[in-house]
Amino acid sequence: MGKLFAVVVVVIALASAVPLITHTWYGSAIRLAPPEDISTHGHAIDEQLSETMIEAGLSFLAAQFVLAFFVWRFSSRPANAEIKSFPGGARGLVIAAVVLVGTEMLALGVLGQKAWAAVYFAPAKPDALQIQAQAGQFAFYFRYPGADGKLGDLHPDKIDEGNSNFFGLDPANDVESRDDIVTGELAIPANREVHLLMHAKDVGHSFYVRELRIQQDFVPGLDLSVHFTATKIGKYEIVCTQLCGLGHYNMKAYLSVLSQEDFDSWLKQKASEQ
Amino acid sequence: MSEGSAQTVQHQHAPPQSFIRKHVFSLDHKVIGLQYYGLALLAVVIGMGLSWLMRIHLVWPNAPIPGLQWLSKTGAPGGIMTPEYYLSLLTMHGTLMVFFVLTNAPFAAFGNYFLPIQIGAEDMAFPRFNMMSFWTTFVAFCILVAAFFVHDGPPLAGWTAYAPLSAVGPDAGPGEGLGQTLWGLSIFVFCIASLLGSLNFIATTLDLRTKGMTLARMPISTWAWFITSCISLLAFAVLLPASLLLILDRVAGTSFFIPAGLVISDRLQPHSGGSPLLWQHLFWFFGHPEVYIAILPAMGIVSHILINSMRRPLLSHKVVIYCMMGIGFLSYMVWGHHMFVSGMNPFSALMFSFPTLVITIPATIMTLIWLGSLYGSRLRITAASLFALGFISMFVSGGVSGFFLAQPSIDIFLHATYFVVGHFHMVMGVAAIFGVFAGTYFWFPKMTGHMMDERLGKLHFWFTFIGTYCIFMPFHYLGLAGNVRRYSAFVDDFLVPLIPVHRFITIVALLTGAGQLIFLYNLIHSRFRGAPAPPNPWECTSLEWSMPSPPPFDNFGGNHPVVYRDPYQYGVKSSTGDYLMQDSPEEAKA
Amino acid sequence: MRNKQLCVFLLATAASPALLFGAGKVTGKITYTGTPAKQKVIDMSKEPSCAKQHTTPVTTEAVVTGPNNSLGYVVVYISTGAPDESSAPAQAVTFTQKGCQYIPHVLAMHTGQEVKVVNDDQTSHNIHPLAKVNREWNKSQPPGTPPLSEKFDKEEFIPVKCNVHPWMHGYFAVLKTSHYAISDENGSFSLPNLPAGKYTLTAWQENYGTQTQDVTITGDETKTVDFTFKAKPY
Amino acid sequence: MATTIQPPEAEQRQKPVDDGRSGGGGVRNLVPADGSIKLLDDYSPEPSRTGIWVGLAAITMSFAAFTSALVVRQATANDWRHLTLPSIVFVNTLMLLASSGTLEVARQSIATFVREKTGNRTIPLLWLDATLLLGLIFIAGQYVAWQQLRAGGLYLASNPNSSFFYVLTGMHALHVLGGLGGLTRVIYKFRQPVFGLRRSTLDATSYYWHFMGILWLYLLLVMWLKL
Repeated sequence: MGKLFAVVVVVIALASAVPLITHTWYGSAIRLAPPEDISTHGHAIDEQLSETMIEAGLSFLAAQFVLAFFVWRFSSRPANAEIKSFPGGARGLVIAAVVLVGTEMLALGVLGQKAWAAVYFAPAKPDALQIQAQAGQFAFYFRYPGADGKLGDLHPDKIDEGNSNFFGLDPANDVESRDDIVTGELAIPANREVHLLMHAKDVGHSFYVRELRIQQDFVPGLDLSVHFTATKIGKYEIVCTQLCGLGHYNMKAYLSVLSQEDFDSWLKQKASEQ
Repeated sequence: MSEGSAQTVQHQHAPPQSFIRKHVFSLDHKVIGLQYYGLALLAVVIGMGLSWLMRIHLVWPNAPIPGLQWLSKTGAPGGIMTPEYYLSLLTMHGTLMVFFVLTNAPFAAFGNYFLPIQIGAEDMAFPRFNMMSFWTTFVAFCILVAAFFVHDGPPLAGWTAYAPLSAVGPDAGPGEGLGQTLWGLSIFVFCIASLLGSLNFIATTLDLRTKGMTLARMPISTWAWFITSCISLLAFAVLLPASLLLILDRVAGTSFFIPAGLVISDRLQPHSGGSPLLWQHLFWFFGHPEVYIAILPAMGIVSHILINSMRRPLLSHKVVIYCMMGIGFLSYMVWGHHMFVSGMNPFSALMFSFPTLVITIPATIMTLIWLGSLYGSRLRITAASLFALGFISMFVSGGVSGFFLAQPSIDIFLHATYFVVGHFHMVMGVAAIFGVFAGTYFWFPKMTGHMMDERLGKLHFWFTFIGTYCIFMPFHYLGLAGNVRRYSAFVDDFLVPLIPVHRFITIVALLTGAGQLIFLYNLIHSRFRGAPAPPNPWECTSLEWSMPSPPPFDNFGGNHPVVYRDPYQYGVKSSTGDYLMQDSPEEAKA
Repeated sequence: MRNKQLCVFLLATAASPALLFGAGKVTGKITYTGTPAKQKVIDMSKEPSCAKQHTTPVTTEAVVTGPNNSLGYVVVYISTGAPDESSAPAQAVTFTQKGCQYIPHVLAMHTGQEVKVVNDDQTSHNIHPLAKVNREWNKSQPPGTPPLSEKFDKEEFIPVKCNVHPWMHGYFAVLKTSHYAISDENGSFSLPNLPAGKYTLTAWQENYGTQTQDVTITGDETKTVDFTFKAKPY
Repeated sequence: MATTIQPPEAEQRQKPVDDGRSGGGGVRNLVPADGSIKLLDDYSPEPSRTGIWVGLAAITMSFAAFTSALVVRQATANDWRHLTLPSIVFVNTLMLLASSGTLEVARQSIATFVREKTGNRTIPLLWLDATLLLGLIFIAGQYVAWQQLRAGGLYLASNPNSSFFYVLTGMHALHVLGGLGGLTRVIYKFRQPVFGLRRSTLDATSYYWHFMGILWLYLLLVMWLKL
């Protein structure tokens, strides 16, 4: 029985490693890895991820194999078999653990700081394109400053979705808000930094674009912001990752990364629809 | 004045006679332990049923589940689950499993039964508190289950109940009415129960150890329960105020967690200035130690069983105990790693990341010591030891994925994906449950006086071990692909291609769940038909095996054992074979 | 007050055939002055299954205008003087969700009359009437589930919304009378089968509020009553 | 079998050598066989002696949580309205502190009562009852304080400050009520013809009671500084 356990553990360990190495679901076409990164900061995160994958994966396999081997070797020994102690004893193992994990930690920690800092420590450039994102049950809306380059103020009491006033603008009194462009999809020019001002209308939500390697919560009452630069033209999904109610699973919007001129014409088009 | 006349030595509580005092409102720690076990069993059956429904809905979203419409007419019109009902099931599953299974079974159930015996006490320090803490837990359970049947649906804010969704009330949609309030109330009551329980455990361990039972001579399981009770005392003492403030926000219109200017369902909410992050901080300050409340007792139980089946002590008794202490201590400094993307200061994110990585050191040391102790042992393979070995395997698998989530930069991508779900199900859910299974197979003879069917036990192990790996390993892969958790259906273009993997998981989950019937059958059958158990079937050294099975009412018949040595004297030559009981004065022959 | 209602009710039921088959008729046209708010184009990109059902851009329906300043989706009904009816009409009215829009945008019904809510879409909607007088409810309707059937007992104009698709907004006009009409694209409406009597007509528009006019019907004549709302650009 | 060996009879009843390493295995709650009047000491360290400190630790922790909640809430608040504490709370404070004093006197007098083995319970009882009374007055006073706040139009939900005031004082009052329960139990035990009052019970109750006073001073400071 002990030998069977050993075999099963080894098989499981190997089988578990396969999809992590092939990035697919056992030979099928289903891709099981982060989609291609389209951001300027993402590669750091990806390197970090693969570093960790190697270190964690090796320790995983090593531990499972040792477990399997010892169980195979030492289960069901005769009752008079002599009890041996692991060479080096506890002290050796403690030192090994501290050294191994310690170095692993430092390596990851330092690298991790770099990747993390790239996203969160560097402030947005002043010339970054400012867009406001509002999350509400259960849709994202985005607001671009119009010709005046200014965003009008928000008046929660003015929110009127029946008239598509999702942000609570007050065009009657607030001139700056009259030319604001409100859209249901986020279009951005490629290779230009975007500074996303995040506002939650009701409860907590989150802004998650896999390809951008960006995830940031919308916290009600606390207007946060993220900044990123997309490099690859295309259409991607923005999804909510913070449980926000019955429509959570269907709370999404599309991010289209356009060339500068496409972006300009898109913005004109949207402005005409306001 | 006839003061003190006609007084005799009397025990604190004589054996009760009436059925009620014997089996319902019993003060006996053994009965209470079994009551906790029963409650956990009930909760786990419900919780697993819910997970079945969720898994089925996930992969066949528009298929009616026959009979579901009777469970909830609005939740499942025509048997087709609505999104909000899925989230309610998810919330109930999480709450039941974390609070009423993972906190109750390894800690309250086994701890109540065996901690006093293992230290040679005749009962807990405060038997009445003990009874109160169980029945308070039971009340909390009833309140939670009641939330299933309220008019506007069971709560759906998840077991973490993030404010303001959990705080604003019915405007936020179905499940945010009375149901959510009951959820908060249930947690509040549960906190009181856990505080009473922990207080009892600590006082018992410190004061009621029998002669010669020094702290260093306590079995590792006792140490685990003791450390756990210290953790839970402080953790639940924080969740208690938090849940109170949440309830007040809901019913009294206060604004602790609800900021100003929220517009929900076209209505401007009459609140001002609250802080949603405050809830997250308070909750996770409890929530992360809670993980260790679930896993530490399992570690203790597993070590205890492993030593017994290896027929040798661990390489170091002390180091393991220090590691558990270290884990317990560090568990209070890492809560922020649940909030990396909640807009916390990026520096503090790193401050939380570091101890999170550090906490892997004691965990690794323990793992290495378990493995190192296997070397050169005389490992006996029983159902119990299989589950103990399975625990190690699971703990490793679930542990390494912690490496990823501990790093904020990677967490940006993996946060709130199935990677997290796989991680905590393995390391906290399955591993802890393996500890409970191991404990059950190991202590069942002592608790009931009947042996359990070993063959069925081993069959059950293979089902569970392989099954759980097939369920929870793929979760990690899905997470790496960016599969978001807590979705009631996968409609995004990005997620639809992943559905076949989910279908595989669902099918395995159904099978594995069915495999648990073997355990239930074994439990019930052995309880009545099992072979009578000798006092010490596993040739174990700790005190619980020095008495008949099941133990008499006051454990040691008024005579308190004297402990002569450390808990794990295996691999020695003695009149009894290769081991020496803690309370035997006999000296081991060289 | 209640007694009075009761008497009227008894009288009404006694003479109901004559009352219900009155030959009087009121027709009219709803128009506006000023510039109404520009109706915004609805961005349905969030819900592709709905977006692809629409070839032309869909706009909001809060203010639906027609040729020469006519105003659609205005509910015109007899607010006082209407012959009380013994019971609500037996047949149900239907409220359909199609292409992530409410059809019709404004649905008038009698108090106590059954309203069937149908989901024709491939996505899950939730129907949330933000009632104040009546009981508020909020139910999800996954695709393929049977129609929801509900009733409202009190007179009220109830905004209806779908939280999953925030642009979906409609109205339930719950009225105490079956003598109501909803103006069409050209702003015209007609209230047939009115017995002789003195009535107060009320016209209601979701953004512009209500207006009332008195009208007296003698025998089988057709009176014309027009309403004009003041439109605001914002 | 090693399992069946029993320690010799002598070992069972003698107090274990107090090497600080081990307890007494839960032989406890023993009424003295010689029937003498004394605050009963047991073979084993009395659990409530440890338990009370554990309990106080838990209470401290949860009020620490309340405090940190208050601090965080104030940091994010744009609606922080200063709240002048109702003057009566200071009177209440005096009451509570006084009750601690009377309780100490009560303990002294109980000690003398036990030492001299006089049957006269009246003086200790007097002091115990005084403590109970002062405690009740404190609760009543707190109630008056709430009434005053309500009269001033400040309800639980009026603003964060009033919310925290009601919550903190309310939770503290609940704990004080618990203490009153303990005192009542002590008085009851003390009145028993068969002397059943254990030192640990008396000590635990009085530690708890003094802690309520300290906790109240702390809360008063927090509320005075923050609210």
